[in-house]
Amino acid sequence: VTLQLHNGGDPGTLDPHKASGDWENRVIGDYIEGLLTENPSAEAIPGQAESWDISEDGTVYTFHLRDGIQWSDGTPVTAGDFVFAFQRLFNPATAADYAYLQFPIKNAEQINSGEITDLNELGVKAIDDKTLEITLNASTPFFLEALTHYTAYPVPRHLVEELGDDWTKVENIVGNGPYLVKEWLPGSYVRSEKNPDYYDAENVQIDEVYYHVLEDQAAALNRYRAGEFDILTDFPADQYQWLQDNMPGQAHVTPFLGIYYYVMNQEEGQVLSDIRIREALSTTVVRDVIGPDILGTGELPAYGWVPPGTANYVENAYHPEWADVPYEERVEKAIGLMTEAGYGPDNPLTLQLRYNTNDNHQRIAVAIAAMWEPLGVKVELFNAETAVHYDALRAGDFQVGRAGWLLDYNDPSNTLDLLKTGVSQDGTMNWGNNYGRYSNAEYDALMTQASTELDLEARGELLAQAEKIAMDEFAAIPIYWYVSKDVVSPKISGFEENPKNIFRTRWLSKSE
Amino acid sequence: MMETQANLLEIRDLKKTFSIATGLFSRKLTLTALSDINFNVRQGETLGIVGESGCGKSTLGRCILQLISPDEGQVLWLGQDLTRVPAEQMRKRRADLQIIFQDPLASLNPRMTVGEIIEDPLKALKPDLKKAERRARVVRVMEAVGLLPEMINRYPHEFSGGQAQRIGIARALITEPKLIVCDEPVSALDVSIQAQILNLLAELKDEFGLTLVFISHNLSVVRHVSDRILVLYLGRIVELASGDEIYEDPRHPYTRALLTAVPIPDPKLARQRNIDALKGEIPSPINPPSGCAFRTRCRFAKPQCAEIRPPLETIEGGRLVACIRWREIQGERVIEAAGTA
Amino acid sequence: MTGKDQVLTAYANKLASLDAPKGRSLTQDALYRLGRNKAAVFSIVLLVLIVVVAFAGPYLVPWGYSQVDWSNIRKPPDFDAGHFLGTDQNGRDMLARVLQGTQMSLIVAFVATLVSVSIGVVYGAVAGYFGGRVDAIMMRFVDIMYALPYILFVIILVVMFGRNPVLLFVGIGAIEWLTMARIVRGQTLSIKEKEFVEAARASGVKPFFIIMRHIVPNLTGPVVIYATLTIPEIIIAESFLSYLGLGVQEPQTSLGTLISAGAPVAEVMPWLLLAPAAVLITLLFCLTYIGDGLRDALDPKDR
Amino acid sequence: MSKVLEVNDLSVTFALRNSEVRAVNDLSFTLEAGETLAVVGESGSGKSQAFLSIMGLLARNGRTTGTAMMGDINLVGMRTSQLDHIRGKDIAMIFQDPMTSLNPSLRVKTQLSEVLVKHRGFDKDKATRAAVEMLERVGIPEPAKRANAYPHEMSGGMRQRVMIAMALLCQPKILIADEPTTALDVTVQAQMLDLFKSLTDDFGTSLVLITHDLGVVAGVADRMMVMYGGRAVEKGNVNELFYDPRHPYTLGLLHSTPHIAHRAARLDPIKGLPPSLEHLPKGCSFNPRCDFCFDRCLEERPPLMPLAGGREKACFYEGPLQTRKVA
Amino acid sequence: MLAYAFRRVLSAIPIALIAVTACFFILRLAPGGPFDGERALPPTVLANLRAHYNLDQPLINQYFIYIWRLLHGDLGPSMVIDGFNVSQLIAIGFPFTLTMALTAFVIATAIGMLAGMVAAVYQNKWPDYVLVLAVMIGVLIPNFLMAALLQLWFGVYLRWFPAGGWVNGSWWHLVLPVTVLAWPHAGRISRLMRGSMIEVLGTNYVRTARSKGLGERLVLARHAIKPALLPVVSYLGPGLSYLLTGSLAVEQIFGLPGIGKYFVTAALNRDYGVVLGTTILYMFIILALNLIVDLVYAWLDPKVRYR
Ligand SMILES: Nc1ncnc2c1ncn2[C@@H]1O[C@H](COP(=O)(O)OP(=O)(O)OP(=O)(O)O)[C@@H](O)[C@H]1O
Ligand SMILES: Nc1ncnc2c1ncn2[C@@H]1O[C@H](COP(=O)(O)OP(=O)(O)OP(=O)(O)O)[C@@H](O)[C@H]1O
Ligand SMILES: [Mg+2]
Ligand SMILES: [Mg+2]
Repeated sequence: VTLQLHNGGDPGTLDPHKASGDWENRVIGDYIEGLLTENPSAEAIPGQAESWDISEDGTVYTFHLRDGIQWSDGTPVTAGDFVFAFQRLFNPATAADYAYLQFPIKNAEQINSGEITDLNELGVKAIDDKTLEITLNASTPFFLEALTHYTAYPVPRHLVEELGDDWTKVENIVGNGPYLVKEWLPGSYVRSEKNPDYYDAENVQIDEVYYHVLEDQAAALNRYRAGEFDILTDFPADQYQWLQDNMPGQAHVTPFLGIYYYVMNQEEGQVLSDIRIREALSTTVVRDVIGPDILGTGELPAYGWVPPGTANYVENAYHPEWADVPYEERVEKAIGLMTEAGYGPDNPLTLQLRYNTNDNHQRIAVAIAAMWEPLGVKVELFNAETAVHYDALRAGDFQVGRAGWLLDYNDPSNTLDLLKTGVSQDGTMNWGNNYGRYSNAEYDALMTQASTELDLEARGELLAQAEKIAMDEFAAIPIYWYVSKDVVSPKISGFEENPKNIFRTRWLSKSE
Repeated sequence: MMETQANLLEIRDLKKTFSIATGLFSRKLTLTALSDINFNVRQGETLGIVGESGCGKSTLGRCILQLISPDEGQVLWLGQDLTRVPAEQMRKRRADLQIIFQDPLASLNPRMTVGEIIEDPLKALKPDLKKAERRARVVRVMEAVGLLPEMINRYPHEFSGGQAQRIGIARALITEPKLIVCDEPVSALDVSIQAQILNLLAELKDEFGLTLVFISHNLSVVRHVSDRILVLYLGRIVELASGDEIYEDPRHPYTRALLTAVPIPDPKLARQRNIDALKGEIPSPINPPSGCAFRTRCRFAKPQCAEIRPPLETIEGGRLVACIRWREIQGERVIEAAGTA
Repeated sequence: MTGKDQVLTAYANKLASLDAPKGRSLTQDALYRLGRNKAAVFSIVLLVLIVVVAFAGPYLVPWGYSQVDWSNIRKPPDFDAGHFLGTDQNGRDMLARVLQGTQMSLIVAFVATLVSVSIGVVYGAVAGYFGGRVDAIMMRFVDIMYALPYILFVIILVVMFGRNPVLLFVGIGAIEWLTMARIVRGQTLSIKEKEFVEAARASGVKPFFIIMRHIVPNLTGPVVIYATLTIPEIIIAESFLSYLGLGVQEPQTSLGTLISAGAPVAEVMPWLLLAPAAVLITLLFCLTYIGDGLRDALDPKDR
Repeated sequence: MSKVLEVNDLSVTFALRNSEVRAVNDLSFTLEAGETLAVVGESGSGKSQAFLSIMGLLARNGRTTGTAMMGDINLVGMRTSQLDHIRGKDIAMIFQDPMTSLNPSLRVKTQLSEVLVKHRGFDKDKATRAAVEMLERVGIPEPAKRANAYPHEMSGGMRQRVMIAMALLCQPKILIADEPTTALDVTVQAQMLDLFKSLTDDFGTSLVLITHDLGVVAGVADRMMVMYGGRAVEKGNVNELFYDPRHPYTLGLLHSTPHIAHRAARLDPIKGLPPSLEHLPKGCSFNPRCDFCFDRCLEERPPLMPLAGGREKACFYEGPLQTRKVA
Repeated sequence: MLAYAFRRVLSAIPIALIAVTACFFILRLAPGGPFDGERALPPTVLANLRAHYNLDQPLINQYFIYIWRLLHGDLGPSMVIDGFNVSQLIAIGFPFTLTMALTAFVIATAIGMLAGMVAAVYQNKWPDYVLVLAVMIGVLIPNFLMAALLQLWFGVYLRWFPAGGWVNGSWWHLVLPVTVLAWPHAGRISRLMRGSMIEVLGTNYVRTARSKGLGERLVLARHAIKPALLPVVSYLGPGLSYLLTGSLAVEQIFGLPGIGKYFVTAALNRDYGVVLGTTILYMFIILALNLIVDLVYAWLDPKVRYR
């Protein structure tokens, strides 16, 4: 049975340490399995590790590997492979994009930045072939979850040592997951076949998977309709209604851990460093209209900073009072604020709104510009291609800019970190992903405190306090929570909607 | 008749070869179109050039005008070597030096009206003239060559061969040049217009001292207009003498052959006459025969003609001839022999 | 023989009164002949109509092109609400947007075509006419320009000069002249060997005027035709440049942009594609037939 | 002798911007097998266009009326596909302007041999050999090499001979030669005329010789037609026309011919300008330039009137023309 | 001619170097780099990446490193598609794009010439108008739209052809993409052909050919085509290169493994290695094409001579 999976763009690499996105994840996650792996609803379950023990203080994890696990060339998978893999991940020479996801591991950050050059100081040790011990800097509640990420995958040490980076070439590649990569035609597809030596092979239904490359969503939907694809991992929002009408039940729109927002440049001297203006702008964005009407897929309006459903967080998410105030009143108040700030009909505020070119971004920008019009704000829309756009955001060369964030792991700190004050480096501030340069000492203190808090609930409270501080100061304009959009053919069973939008092929089956 | 005037034009050791390719990448053949050409043209005279088709007359005309650059040799205009004159200066010179092309239609820009074509040299060379003045001149010169002014806005393809030829003549005349190289200027004209044009040229010559290099196959016309006549054969000068001398007393066998072949506009005489058309192998400029190029068809050829190339000798009366047997050939009046007068 | 004299003078007078010396240029002639080509005349009328509607229409339609109708988002044509061509995903009136887009595309197409044709013709004719080394250097430059991804130029233009409508024309003109230059250069190589060019040289015409008066007019066929082929490319290029951030900025739009936005929803919201596509195709067909007519009209052998 | 071509009331009009030009007007003549008809006349009088129209080769703005019967088929208005069985095979034409009439991008041999391939079914090699042979017969040196040349590599005279060779290849029944020897020197010209003569004598080809060279006419033509302003003004056999012209224009022509034997100071052209075809004078179109013009000529156009001996002329003047002795 | 061709071939290398140099620096002038994605990388990671690709060195050193490698036949790595280096990407994508483009090129050129010829013969009569209509559709409809429409119509509704994808050796999968590519090309060719053909049909030498009774078809095929091809041939060089790069939309919509998209997307992603690699490749193709075109030109018009 062959699964035709629409994967999006070209995977950049098959090397788990160099991968940087969903497109790679789908392929790599099928051919390599980490200590833990995902179940159909993307929760962490035992993978190569059969079981594990966690020390009292939550800093030492001891994993016990399964019996009989092996690389597809027959070499057994050992704890040594994992140690080697982690060392390789942090080794600066590897230049792994996402190494930082595993920075909770002891000395990881130092090794990665070159502070420590001895890789053996990393907090990952093989006790014996079957036992692996990982030491963390501090207790990290989401660490097990983080281990399902491809950065934590093992690599075949024997092969990497022999071939270096070439080990992922299709002719060399070996894996320990349910599938093996057989063919890669850049621009067209990657093809994998079932791995007969996989420990759970008997329950794997699909014999062959094509991960098709097709960035054009409309074209992908066409091919789906032509019966060429079984699963689409994205579809044009405009077609949602049509899909519901014509192919009921096949389109799956699920909340997804991510936030779509506008950053406002709050650097000294910028207009938007004035909180009144920020408030006026943020409160007059009618979020309810964006998802259902402008986009058409019904994304939920966002008022806070942590996506609903994020693990390790408080029950009731942040919800500001003004969100329930009728729009007209909000506008009235906003106008008042603008007047206070010195802007009015005779002195209109002109703002440049930057977004990277994309139909949806454009529509939202247009809509929001129209929403701000009553405030006497003149919006000049400025689109640019992705590289230029982010270059400008990073350089602080903007007033209002579009941004978005998908959570790397299911924990509130992943988004809240975005608003931490930048760190000074060699005299220049490095603001990282905090494009708006929001800075609040109290917020930073709360974040630091939370990072050492062992009690998950208390930690959640701390983080929620931080969120409230930032949102009350209008650190940014959250707009909506992302959703994942899949289309799944009725022939496919085993697909489960989940907030990470990860569905491994091994759980799927297809009726011809 | 021939006043000793200054030399307007001197040609020195001119040589021109073409390479012709038989395929895109194949070896080239060299064709010698002209070699060892030396002659002068005096102010106010008309030099006729005759010769077999393909012997290099048009090429010579083009070389004089610097439309193609000769391989060797000089073209001296009032002592100045035109082959070395910078392009812009040469361009200005062209007010004095004009040419009438052999192929009338091909030399007319299909997208210009006749008026524009004729006016073109004026625009280029007499930029001071006002537009109306230019137009007036165009009309005048059109009338002079027998073109109706009402045709001024027509395009070349709407003309007959003879009309096209007159457009070419008008274009050459309009800048009032000092020298015109006429390459078959009247071949496509009916005799009446031809007479009109020839008269016009004669008038210009008399009044303004216009100098002509007159290339033609029509020996009657050449005779009529020329002071001196140059006979070319296969890219070389074989004879150069005054018109009367050539016609009355040709010294080169080729010249003789030419003259005997002149058609006579009289049906009875024409039919009585027995033209001894040239026989024998026609030589090619790609592989010219050794020695005298004409020997293959020459009635007078002797074995040694194949060995030495006869030099261009100056003989009595200052005329030039390139034949080792010129002495034996004198005295026969070819045209009389043809039964004229 | 009094009668004869009379006739003679009359005839002479008649000739004189013909007023022939008045110039009749290729252009005048061409216009006259263009007027007799039915397809071309029809196209001209239609084109004028489109132009007039595009520029005057916005004053007559109920909605502005950037005005959002919050209660009518992505709605098919609805006469009651005044959205005769429906609305887009932002609730903006398509009719107003199509009109505005047509306006924009017309301007862009006109100016950029002019730029690219002028550069291309002059460049190509100069390279072809002078030949030899000049040709080699000029044409290799064109080759290099072809090979370099022009997106880069565009990006740098945006960065260096910011957002400037003039840049759009420069940007488009700068890419679209290359092929024109090649075609013109090729034709020139062949035309310059013709005898009438030799004749022009013999007449003492300056090289520049030989190119402009003798060579360029004989290029009109391919040039006019290629120019009409360039226009659709320019209109599409414009939408791509807008994508890169140069060119037309939202909420303003252009036909190319409207079409690229409409293409993916052709099935679910056909009104977003149909209107701009219909206008564009009509426009371009008009230009094609006008181009054909012009080509024929500029060919003196054709009547 | 039998008629091979009979032309009746042939007219050719060209559409101009907002007028019409009548280049040929009610032209009628016949052509017998094996005879040579010389057509002379003023430049621009419609000689070329008359025959182009018979061949169906007018420019796009031209229109033909009248008939041209070749046997019992009318060439005028015939479908191109049918004409193509006749053109090139039975009736061939040598064009006036050899440079523009030869295809600049094809080798001479290709242009020559294709006629044979088409009409005689020769294979390519054989046709090429025949073409080279024909080039030799028209006096092109090294014909085998020259056959490979492109037209622009040849001199004016050579191109003209290529045109001649092309027309002769199929030994047509009718050969229309439009100024075939203008670019040829006299020796080659004589050779060409011999060639024509052998064709008419040996194969019964009828030759139409359009030329301005009265010497050539005198040498080869049997009959002669003089044209002026789009019409035939005089027809007859060569001797009669040369020694006893009846139309003032014919006379004028004979007078303006330069003569090789003596060099006159000035030639004696017909006075005045040739007429405009768009504005032909009323009455006889030659009247403004005619010395013998009288009132009737101004009002009425003289038709072609038969004279004794099968001659025809279009002139009302019956008195003696002050003739000049030719030669 | 041989010498001329030889000189042109030799000059290709320095010209390609100039192009690469220009491209190299222009590329670096553009803001943003290969690692500027949606999210900022931590400084350490970024530093590692930059070191990995030598981007931390002074620009001029990077340039010399690149040229040095280039001279050794190494086009360097791709910074975005890590799984392949540039040479491999080209080796996989180029043959495909070339096959597709050449197929489209040959078909479209033939059809275009034929259509242009027919239109010229029936100038301003109904076959002319119909052909103009048919052929101009391809030019007027932007290729992304054409691709989408054909995909929808023939792939989804009628299911005559696959809606996309590539199976090695299956020409069935190429029908739609090739159509999308070929149509506009055929359109342009036919327009140019029609124009020049009309001009040629009015010349005296065509009249001569007709006088020989060759039959209209032979007149066209032998006498008119060659001179009429001149402007068409000038367009063929650029035309083929449009097909090669213009395959972007086609490759993206049909999901084909070609290289066309790299010409555009690599520049957008600032994938320096790929941009430079494709530029070199493209440069050589263009130089070769234009040399061929120039030689063909000399064959079509023997008067044209190059120095
Ligand atoms: N395409 C055309 N459009 C308009 N007028 C034309 C066209 N072709 C020829 N003419 C006119 O028709 C007349 C007859 O031309 P034709 O070529 O038959 O003259 P001809 O007798 O052959 O003259 P020549 O001896 O100079 O060749 C001329 O006055 C010419 O101007
Ligand atoms: N561009 C060229 N390429 C090759 N050969 C040429 C070229 N031009 C002329 N020739 C050759 O040079 C020789 C002389 O040619 P030219 O045109 O000067 O002859 P001509 O004397 O004018 O002859 P005609 O009286 O026939 O016009 C001929 O053999 C011709 O084939
Ligand atoms: Mg000549
Ligand atoms: Mg004629």
